Amino acid sequence: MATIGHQIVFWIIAVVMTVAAVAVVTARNVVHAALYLVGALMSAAALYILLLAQFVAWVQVLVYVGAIVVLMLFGLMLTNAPIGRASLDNNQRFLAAVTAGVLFLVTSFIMVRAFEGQSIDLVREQGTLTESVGEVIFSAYVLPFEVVSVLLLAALVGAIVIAKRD
Amino acid sequence: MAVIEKVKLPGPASWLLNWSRKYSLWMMQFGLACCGIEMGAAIASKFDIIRFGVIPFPASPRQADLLVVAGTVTDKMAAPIKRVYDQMPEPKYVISMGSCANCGGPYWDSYAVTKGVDQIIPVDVYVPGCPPRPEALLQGVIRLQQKISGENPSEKWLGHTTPIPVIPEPGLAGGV
Amino acid sequence: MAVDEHRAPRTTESDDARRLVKARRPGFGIGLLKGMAVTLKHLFKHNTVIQYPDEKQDLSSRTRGVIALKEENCTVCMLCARECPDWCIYIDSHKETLAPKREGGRPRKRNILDRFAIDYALCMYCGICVEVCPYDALFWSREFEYAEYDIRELTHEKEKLSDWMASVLPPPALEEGAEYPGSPTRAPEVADGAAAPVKPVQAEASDAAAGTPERRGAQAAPLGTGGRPADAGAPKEAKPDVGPVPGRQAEAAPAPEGAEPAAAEAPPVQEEEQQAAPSQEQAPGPEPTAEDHAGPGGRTETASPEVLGIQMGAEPASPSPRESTETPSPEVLGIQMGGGPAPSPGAGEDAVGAPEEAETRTPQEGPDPEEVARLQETPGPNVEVPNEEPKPTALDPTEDPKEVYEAVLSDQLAKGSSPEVAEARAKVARVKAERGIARNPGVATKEDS
Amino acid sequence: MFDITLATWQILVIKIIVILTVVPVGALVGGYAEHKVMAHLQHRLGPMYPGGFHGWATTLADGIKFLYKEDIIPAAADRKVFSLAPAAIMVPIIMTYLVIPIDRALIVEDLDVGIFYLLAVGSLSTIGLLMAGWSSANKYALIGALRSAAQLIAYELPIVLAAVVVAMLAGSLSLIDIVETQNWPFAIWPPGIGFIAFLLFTVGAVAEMTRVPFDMPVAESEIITGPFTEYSGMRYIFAHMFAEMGHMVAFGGIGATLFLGGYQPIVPIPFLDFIPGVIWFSAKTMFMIFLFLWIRPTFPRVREDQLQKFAWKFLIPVGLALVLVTGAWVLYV
Repeated sequence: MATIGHQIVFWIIAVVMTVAAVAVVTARNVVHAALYLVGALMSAAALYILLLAQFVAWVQVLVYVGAIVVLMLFGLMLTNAPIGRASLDNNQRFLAAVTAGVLFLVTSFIMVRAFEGQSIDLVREQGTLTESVGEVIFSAYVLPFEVVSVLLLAALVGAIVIAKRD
Repeated sequence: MAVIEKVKLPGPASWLLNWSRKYSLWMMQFGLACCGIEMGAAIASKFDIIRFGVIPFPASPRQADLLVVAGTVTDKMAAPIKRVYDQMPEPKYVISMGSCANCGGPYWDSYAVTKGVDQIIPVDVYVPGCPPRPEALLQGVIRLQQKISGENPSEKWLGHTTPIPVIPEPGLAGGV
Repeated sequence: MAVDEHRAPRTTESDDARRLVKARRPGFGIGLLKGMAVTLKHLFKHNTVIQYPDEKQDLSSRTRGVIALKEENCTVCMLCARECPDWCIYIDSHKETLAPKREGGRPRKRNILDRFAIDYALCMYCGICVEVCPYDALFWSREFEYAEYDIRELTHEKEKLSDWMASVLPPPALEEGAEYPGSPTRAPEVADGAAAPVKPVQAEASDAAAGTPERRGAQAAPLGTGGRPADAGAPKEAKPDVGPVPGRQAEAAPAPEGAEPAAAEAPPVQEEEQQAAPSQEQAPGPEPTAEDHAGPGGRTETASPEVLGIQMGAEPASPSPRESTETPSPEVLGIQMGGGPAPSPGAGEDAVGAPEEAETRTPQEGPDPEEVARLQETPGPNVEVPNEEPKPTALDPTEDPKEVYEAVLSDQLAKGSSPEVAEARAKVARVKAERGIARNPGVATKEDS
Repeated sequence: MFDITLATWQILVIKIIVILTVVPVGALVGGYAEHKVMAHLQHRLGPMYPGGFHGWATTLADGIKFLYKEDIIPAAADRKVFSLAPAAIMVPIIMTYLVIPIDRALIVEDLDVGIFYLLAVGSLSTIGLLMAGWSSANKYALIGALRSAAQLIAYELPIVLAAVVVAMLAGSLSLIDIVETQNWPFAIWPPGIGFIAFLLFTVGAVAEMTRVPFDMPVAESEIITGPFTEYSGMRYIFAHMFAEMGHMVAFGGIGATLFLGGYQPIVPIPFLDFIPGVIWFSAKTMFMIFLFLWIRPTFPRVREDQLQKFAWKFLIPVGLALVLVTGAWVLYV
């Protein structure tokens, strides 16, 4: 149940996001690719906001853009990673494109079939979303949440152990 | 900027440009010898060169407007000075502070000293002294500000080719 | 900071030291707060800024701001130009022949100053020219505000240099109690006008210079041609490549390397002359403790050609006594000769050879009382001898002597002095009161000094 | 008070204009305050001649001058990234102004995730710094960019933890709600927790702004101006001066909102209610800014490893402990 304005904004964001996503994989420069990734992730956050999912949107910004991409850039710049365009060329682009296309089609199919016919009421009362997200996470999904936490903790400890060795 | 070079600016606009340049002289400090100490004194509390809008802040020549060459310019240091000057963005000014930077000073017959920084970069104000008092540097800054306020921005943007404007002698500030 | 605590090398410390450190360490973050308190305290203190163009710092009277030229004192002796380490003084002159001073005398020749310029872009403000000037033509001024847009403007010609004279301070007053040679109680004479230094015989300097015509001419000729830079007429045009200019000047000079050692020895010679002077019947100069160039102009005047002669090597250095008696100021040169330890024909060379000896002689040695007496009877033309008698400082009795006597006596007895001592002190106090001298030692020194 | 009805897009335009005016003006005033406060802390006077009265126009002159200075892009630089980096630094800082409540009704947008929004947006300018440093083709710029990225990541966490404490005590993420629940400064109940959170926030904010004593990313004695070494003219003033000053004003406002009671009177006395909230808010913001300016001339720059140790080994554990204590307090007291 979207107004015309919503539609226009959606399509603008969608086009930007698609272009950015394509640029991520076609960019010859890794740093450029990471920066295009920022664009794609920000567009995703914009889409969340369009769906009134503010909390999720800002989590997207905080975690993906503010932390993950920064860490990627940080790693690229701090290590001796090959950044130039020559080092990125290989002969498997066709294969990669086919794989990505197939994956995209499969995912889209599944998503469309799963949520076909459902509609979200975009004009419902505000101020409840963050609360409801919190309640759901810490009541119904508390076990997966804690499992994920433990997993991250294990990864963290493992990283420290590896780093400490030398 | 291309526009400023080509278009003749109306009076208020060029006044504004001159005014802003005059009171926002970010100062690149090139202290090379004892004059550098006096330059430091001019920056410090007692003389406080920031009162004139001369801000000794930028560490990078890219953000500097004013290069103060204070001290003996050796031939080895001449190249870095030239380089720093070339790295500064265009409306830029140079103050040569002290006899060494002006003319070589006590080292006028040294094989290793450049006889005046004006042999490598254009100098706007020469401050005499060996070393000059901090106030002498401040007076040099005042003279530079007087010079800036009489400038034609569109000519200035073409570089240092403009003739030095004739500005009436301000006399001894304060008199004796 | 907490970070530093982790880094402290604990293992090397003994237990005692560790305990001490622990005891001394304040609570966490206290140091940071103390630092903040310090800066905050300074926020409310008055600032120390001298707002330069609006308010001026009171500079020391000896500030080396700019060198001023007193043009009429310059005799184109070229000493300043030759002594200048930077070769930044340019002097031009020409000779004029003047009529003889009296009937039948020889016509005199004088050097007339055409150009005197100091290149302040090059000057290193060492002040050697001021010190070396025998005729007091150069002075330090405190003025420092002459930054220029064009480096050529920094070469101040003699007009501008003369303008700076307006800002030259009068010389400092003599120390209280300091005496002029030959006139113990004379008050320090403040020259008329700010520019003129204390120099009673200054006006006669040029006369005396004119008094030795041939020798001056002989000396001045090589100086005038050789010491001047070859292109001195047009140094303004030569300014942009200013580096080579002094070099050319050095080449143009006849023998700069040879001249320099001689120049280095010149000051002792002068000093020797100066020390010799006060003990002779020379005119009383302003003060024996002043800088060496502040000596009486007439005396230094006669000394300098000789100095120049030694420096230049242009002629045999020592003037013979016969020659000196020929000069129109015989007694002046005679003094000079007699002043040296050995009145040999080569007095000047002797002085050069024994500079240490000349220096060890203290300039404070008082004037010969006989000479002083003689001088006061027949003062020289340049000398003003004050006639008034020396006076005690205070003459009005301020207290009643008897009361003072009683008061001091009782006071001393009350303090526990023996009766003899108390009486003696009381008598002293009475005498002091009679003569109007302040009694209290602390007060007395203050008033007397 | 005024009965004006506006269309949505009109309100939006007005909001954008207001924000785009407030940010540079705040940056200029902040810059002037920095000159003056630092000068007086050092027995100086600071700018006196620009503009006449106590040099009020000195930052204005800076702004105008930098607008038309020659804009240099090094030949080896990555031109696109180099040009975009100032925007990537500046935009997040402008965005933080959106949710700071100046008064009960004076807020651009009262998001129900306000505090979370602030944290998310605040993490964005790191990318701009990395872009600036990497694209300059200058080793000092790159080192500075890496330093600032490491520092911003490290010191975001204490701020997050301090903000979490405040959100837990207030029971809401909305900044208006947080202000309304504070009758006293330092999120009063329990007072100790609020004060420690305030200290955590202040330290973190100073480090986030890369100001002294945590200014290693722009340490001029080591790496010139860090990521901004190659920037000149307008790009420089947006990337560095406006950004730093705008950041400072924004953090002042955030600190005043989270810890000092925002637009509320300093103590809950009805007598003080006649003073408008704007004035309270401004006074508290100015206090915070003065605190930042006061810290700058007081402390020397710490070393890079000290900086990291201080964040990871001290501030973050303290913050975590504080969150635990606060949780216990909220649950059981």
